[in-house]
Amino acid sequence: MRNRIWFATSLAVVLALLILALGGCAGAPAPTPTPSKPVATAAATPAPAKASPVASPAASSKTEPAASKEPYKIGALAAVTGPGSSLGIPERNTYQMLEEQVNKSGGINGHPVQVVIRDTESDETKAVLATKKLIEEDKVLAILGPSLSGESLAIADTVTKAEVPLISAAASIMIVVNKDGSIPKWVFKTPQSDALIVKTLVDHLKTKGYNKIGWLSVSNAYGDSGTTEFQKLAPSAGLNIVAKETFAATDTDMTAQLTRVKGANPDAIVVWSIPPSAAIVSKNAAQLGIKQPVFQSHGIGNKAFMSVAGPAANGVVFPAGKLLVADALPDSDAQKKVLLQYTKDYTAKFGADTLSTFGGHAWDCFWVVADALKKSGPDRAKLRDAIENTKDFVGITGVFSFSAKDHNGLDNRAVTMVEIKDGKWVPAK
Amino acid sequence: MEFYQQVLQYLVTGVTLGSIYAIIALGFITIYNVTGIVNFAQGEFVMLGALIAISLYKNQVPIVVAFVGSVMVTTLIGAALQRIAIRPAKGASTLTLIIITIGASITIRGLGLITWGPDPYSLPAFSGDQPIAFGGAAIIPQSFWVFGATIVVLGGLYAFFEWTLLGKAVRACAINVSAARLMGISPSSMALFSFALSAGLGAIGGVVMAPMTLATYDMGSMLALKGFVAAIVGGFTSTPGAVVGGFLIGILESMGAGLISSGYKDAIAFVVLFLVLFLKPNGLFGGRDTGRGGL
Amino acid sequence: MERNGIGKYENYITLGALIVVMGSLPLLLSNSYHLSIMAFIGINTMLAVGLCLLMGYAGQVSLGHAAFYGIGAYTSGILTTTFKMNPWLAIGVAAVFTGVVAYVIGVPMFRLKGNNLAMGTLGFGIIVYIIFVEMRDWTGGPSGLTGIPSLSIFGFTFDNDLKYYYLIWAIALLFLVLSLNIVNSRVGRALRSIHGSEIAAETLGVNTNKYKIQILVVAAMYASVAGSLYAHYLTFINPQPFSFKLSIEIVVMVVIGGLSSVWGALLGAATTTVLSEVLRGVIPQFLKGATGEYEIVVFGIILMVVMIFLPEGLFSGSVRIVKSWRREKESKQRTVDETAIVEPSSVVAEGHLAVEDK
Amino acid sequence: MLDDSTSAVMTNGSLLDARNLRKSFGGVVAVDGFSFTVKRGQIVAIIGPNGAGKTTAFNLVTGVHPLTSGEIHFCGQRIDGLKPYEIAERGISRTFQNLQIFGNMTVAENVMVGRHPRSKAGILSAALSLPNARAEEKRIFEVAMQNLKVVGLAHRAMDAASSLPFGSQRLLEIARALAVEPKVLLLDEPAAGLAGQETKDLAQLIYRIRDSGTSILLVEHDMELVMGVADWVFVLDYGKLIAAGTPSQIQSDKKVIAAYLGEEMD
Amino acid sequence: MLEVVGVSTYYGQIQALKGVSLSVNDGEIVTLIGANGAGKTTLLNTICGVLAARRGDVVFDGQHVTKLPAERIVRLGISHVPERRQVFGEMSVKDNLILGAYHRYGKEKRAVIDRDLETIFELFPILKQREKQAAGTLSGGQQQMLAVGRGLMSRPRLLLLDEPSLGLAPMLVREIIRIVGELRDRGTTVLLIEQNARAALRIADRGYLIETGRIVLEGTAAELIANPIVQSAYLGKGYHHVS
Repeated sequence: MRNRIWFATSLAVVLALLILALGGCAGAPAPTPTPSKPVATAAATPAPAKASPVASPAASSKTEPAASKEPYKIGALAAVTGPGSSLGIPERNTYQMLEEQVNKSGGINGHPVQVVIRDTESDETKAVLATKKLIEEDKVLAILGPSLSGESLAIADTVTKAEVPLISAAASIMIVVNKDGSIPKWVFKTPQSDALIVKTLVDHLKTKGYNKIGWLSVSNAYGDSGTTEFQKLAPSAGLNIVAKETFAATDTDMTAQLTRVKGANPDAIVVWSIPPSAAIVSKNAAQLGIKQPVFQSHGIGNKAFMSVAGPAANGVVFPAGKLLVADALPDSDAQKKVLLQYTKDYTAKFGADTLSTFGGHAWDCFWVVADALKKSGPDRAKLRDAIENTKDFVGITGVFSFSAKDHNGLDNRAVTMVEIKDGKWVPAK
Repeated sequence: MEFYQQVLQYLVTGVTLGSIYAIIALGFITIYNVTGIVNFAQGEFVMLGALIAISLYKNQVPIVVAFVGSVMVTTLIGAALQRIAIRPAKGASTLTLIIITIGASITIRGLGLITWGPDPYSLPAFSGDQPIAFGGAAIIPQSFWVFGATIVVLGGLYAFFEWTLLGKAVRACAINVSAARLMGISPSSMALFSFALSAGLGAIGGVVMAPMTLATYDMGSMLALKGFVAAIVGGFTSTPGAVVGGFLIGILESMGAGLISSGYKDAIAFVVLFLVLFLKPNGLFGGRDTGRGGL
Repeated sequence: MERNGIGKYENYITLGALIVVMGSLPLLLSNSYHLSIMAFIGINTMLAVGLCLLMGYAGQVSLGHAAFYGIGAYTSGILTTTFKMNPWLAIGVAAVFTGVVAYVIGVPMFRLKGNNLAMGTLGFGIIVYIIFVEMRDWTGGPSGLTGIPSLSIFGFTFDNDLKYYYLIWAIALLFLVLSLNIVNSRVGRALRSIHGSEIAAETLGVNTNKYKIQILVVAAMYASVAGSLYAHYLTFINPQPFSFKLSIEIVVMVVIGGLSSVWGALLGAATTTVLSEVLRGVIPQFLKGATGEYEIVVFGIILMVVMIFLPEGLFSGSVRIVKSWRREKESKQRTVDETAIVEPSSVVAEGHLAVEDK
Repeated sequence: MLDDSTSAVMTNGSLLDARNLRKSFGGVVAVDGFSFTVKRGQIVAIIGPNGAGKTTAFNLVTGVHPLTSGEIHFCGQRIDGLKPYEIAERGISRTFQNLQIFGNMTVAENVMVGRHPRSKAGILSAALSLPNARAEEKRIFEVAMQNLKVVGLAHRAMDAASSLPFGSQRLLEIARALAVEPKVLLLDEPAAGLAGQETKDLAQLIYRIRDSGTSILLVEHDMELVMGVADWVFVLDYGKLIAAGTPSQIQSDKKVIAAYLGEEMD
Repeated sequence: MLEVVGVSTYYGQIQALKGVSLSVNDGEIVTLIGANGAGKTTLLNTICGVLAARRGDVVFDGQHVTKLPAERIVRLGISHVPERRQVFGEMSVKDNLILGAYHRYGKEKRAVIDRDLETIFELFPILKQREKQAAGTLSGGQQQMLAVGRGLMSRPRLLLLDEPSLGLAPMLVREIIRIVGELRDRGTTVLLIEQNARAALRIADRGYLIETGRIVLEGTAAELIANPIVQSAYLGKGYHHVS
């Protein structure tokens, strides 16, 4: 009997140790707690949730010799692994690059910046946990990202309750407009909303005289949001959706869907997806001998699409931010300088064909916050107000002017039509 | 486009897709027959095959050499997996071994992401991109390569299992391990060999499909899922069964997407497969103890 | 009286210890990050305990358990948003509905065995996932369902992590108790007999099919409640968390914890959840700038290593180690050779005899 | 349950009446037109060389395999076509030639499973541990202990069943089958692998079970045991009945000897 | 040639062999008889390495093979024809035979093995006729011949035969037994397990009676066949008055 009790208690102790290990690892810089002194480790865990949003001097590290002042800690969430990794990795890269740049040039108001990046694994649950860790343990002033709309929606409640500004790098309009039409106080986002993008596309299609549209979209939040917006805007522009098909992001062949679309005999085909599936659709369309022009979405805004779609990419037209066609912009364009600079910096650091608009979203997230921090100082509430009051901020995605009614802050100048011609992005005519 | 042409197109697409699934299914049953393990890392072999070939090709290696090299490297990785992760787990239940393969698949996928990043890659089509018209349906040349690879692999496996001593030894081990040992056949060597062969098969599939389906570090999970289902429908022990299962799923998927609903295509395929299973609980070709094993 | 050498008393003691630990834990972990990890462990425990009953006790595999989780979450979500139903009622309705779904699919499903059953359940999971994605009018499609209300009772709103922590663990522990009761009952024996030898169970009067379906319904209802709690906790759901990937993760939790005990499910859920969070903190300290890619690689390696060295899972594995260690100690005290006690006076029937002797 | 059997027994006194049993697997006929009866209070043995179809006959009676043709009557009712658990509920239980011990349970729990058809707590009352379920559980345990006492394993009740020596596992299977309160108990090679004294004890056990009112159908290779305990012996060879009679009749039957020791070669 | 010394084998905790010792000399047929479950098959499986002895020693030609796995022992020249034949049912008759010589390929000339195959076909003409047929479709007797043939293909110096007559019609039993005799005449040493004690003892040189894991009797075939204990071991006491 004694043995049994001994066993039961040891089981409970093991459980408790596990939990404490978690506390210790997460909180203290030491990688592993000392099992023999669990209580001491737990005590090392940072103070409770209600701590002041000002980075507490005791908790911060002393790793930045360059600057004399306390670092500003900013959290960043990116879908580095999982299905969203083609978004998350350029975002992560951009955050790392900007942190370095800013600190080299003396930080913000003399404070170095520390960007704490967490992977969300493209998973909502993990995103929520990572958010809480950023808020509770890293005591960040604001959170940049996450990459995906679902993740952003999943953590919205958490940041709102904790009163931490969030600048999402995901597309869906639902992130910054609640169901009842109100605006979530603490949540902003930098990518163009699908409404904006779709509007530009619809206008383009209308100008070109394409009335019957065959629509293919990927069955995830990205494709769904595009579909919804398109269905909303198309009728008023006199566009008629003659075929509507979906495919899964992991599908390897869309011939069946295209065959159906082809059978409906549209004037033009629109594909709303990201690579690789977006590229497969273009390839399949070419293979099926589809003569109609193929339009894609801003989801193909990186070189990967071109390189994998090969010749099939040629002639594809899509709405996107100006980043991809920065070269061709008139010098009068406000964004041109910024765009070229980012292109130069990013490709210098990460390689020639690595540029993508997703990194651009991250750039915007970072600088909107950094800019606001200059004015507000390290206070979450003041920072939020400063973000909301950002006006005419020239970013990669567009020129941002946030307001209490608009937490995206972009207008249709942020979108342009781009054509792929011989492996290059050029403005579409 | 006439209706029958559409249907023909769906069929062509289905057969191409099915060929891919079939090769993966063959990889599954190769390991399963010998070891009783459902190898969840099978999709990762496909990914490795495709991406290694692409990397070689990008480094100016001729495509044929890249193909062969990739298959060889992947084969070695398969063998290493068996030696490093499966063999040390002595006395473990099959379920435990299956979880080990899940761990392997997570690990390999993560290494793939580190090595190749998240972007998709492509190989040029082996013989051009110009589609061939076939009764109103378009067939791209790469489809023939994929289909041909399936047939060659099936034929190769048949020849191997029927005509070579090693092949016969593998079969003997699959049929009756203890009797095979009495012939001097070492089950451990056969398990090693089955992992290597299976990885090689996956790699072949990966390389031939890469020009069509593109290759990403996470392409494996979906392909493995479909290949797994194809293998079960085919009875999980039968080589021709796996191929038929692959075709069946490919065609169902494509017909379902084309004729009924693209959103529900996988659901349609699964419902039909259920019906098949209820009518033939051992799978289409499952003669022997399909109920055994793994899961 | 449980089969892995830990019996009723141990169960009660462990349970008591667990209740004390879980009850007092917030004193140590008041930070809402830790509390929500614990809350997710609680939710995962509900999933894993259910699947453990099905896989570990009844010996029936399921690769589609995430579907029940999702059905619970979506039923709750839809009832409380579209129909403005009281959330508590919605959780109940969702559980019953999920139970009915489980029954309806269980009847044909358990005609399948082995790999076919694996495929059947896998297919079910995928079909349900597709329904979440495609039935946009109800589920919001891939964009998800927002505005799910938090839970509240008699004016007391579950509006922070601490409150959810207690709620979730109260329910998780309740499920543990119910499961332990089932396991140590006539029904539990029937289930275990199915796993031990289905043929013997049948000839002893156990309607194996009935119990397989019953336990599937129980596991599904556990998962449903877990899903409902998840939905009300996050106030947002989309199909992503209910995919095939989660089904596999639940299986991994159950196996890594140890199939043969309900406690193993708890341990497995805790280990996998905590491990991935701990790696997040630890890895960057060894590899500067390393993020997700390295974490999943290390996670995969740890999973393999655990399974290689503790093939029967953490729980049974540690029980075995403790026992052999204890036995060693005892045998040092006594000089009696243990084998003498069990020295069998008989010979096994030769070779491998099939039930069939044809 | 034992009492109502008396009325149900058919006029010829046979409790279990198998007529013309036939079973083929694929093309192989394992049991070929085999008929036998077990009367109340009888110990009946089926013998025959390896592969003669004895275990198949057991599997047919207990519903493990469906019949190819033939009929099985038990207490005047047809039971062929019923599920094994339904047959068990009616009062036929069995042991297995290759042991089917529930290795994942204790000795007592193994026997308690045998009480399954004689108890009724459902999953809900079990989960909630309702008083009636707890009371029933207690009774189940008591009966199980009694059955263990009958076979002499009560002292090992709390041990893991898999830790029992082989001979004890055979006894455990008998105790487990007895817990069903069968009217007919089918023993499939209960003496296989038992040592001399154990076999003698087994014979005593079989008598005791018979005396308590349970008829016994026995498949056994140990001829000493069979010839000692059986009231009536059926001999199967290649699925066919080649002889039937009292032990002494069987022992002097030329056909039986040939089937066993091999034919004289010259 | 073969020396088994005090071998004890367990299944888990269950002891199946309790210190069995026996020996087989070159050129002999030794038979091991005993009732079902006495431990005959366990002993053969222990000798050939399918099971591991917990205590005791198996020595073959002066070499300790106790700890070697089955696949290694075959290479030393012990071939085991397992109970219930265990032919590879889905493979052809010829393939089964070829696998019997699995470990010889690469070491010996192809022609030698092919010649052995012809020898087997001479010994079992029926197998030649069914060369291409799947082994599982053969009748029981033919499968048994195939199993023996497969065992011989490894060119064993010692052949372990486990109940070759199991489930066979009497005529076939005679045929099998005749062939065992012929094998010995061709120089193969045989350790034979048989339920059909009379037939086995008729061709054997010596025999052992095994009961519940112990050797209880040994002697020449003639001695054993005359011993009433042998009969009672099979058909029960009080039986030996019938002859």
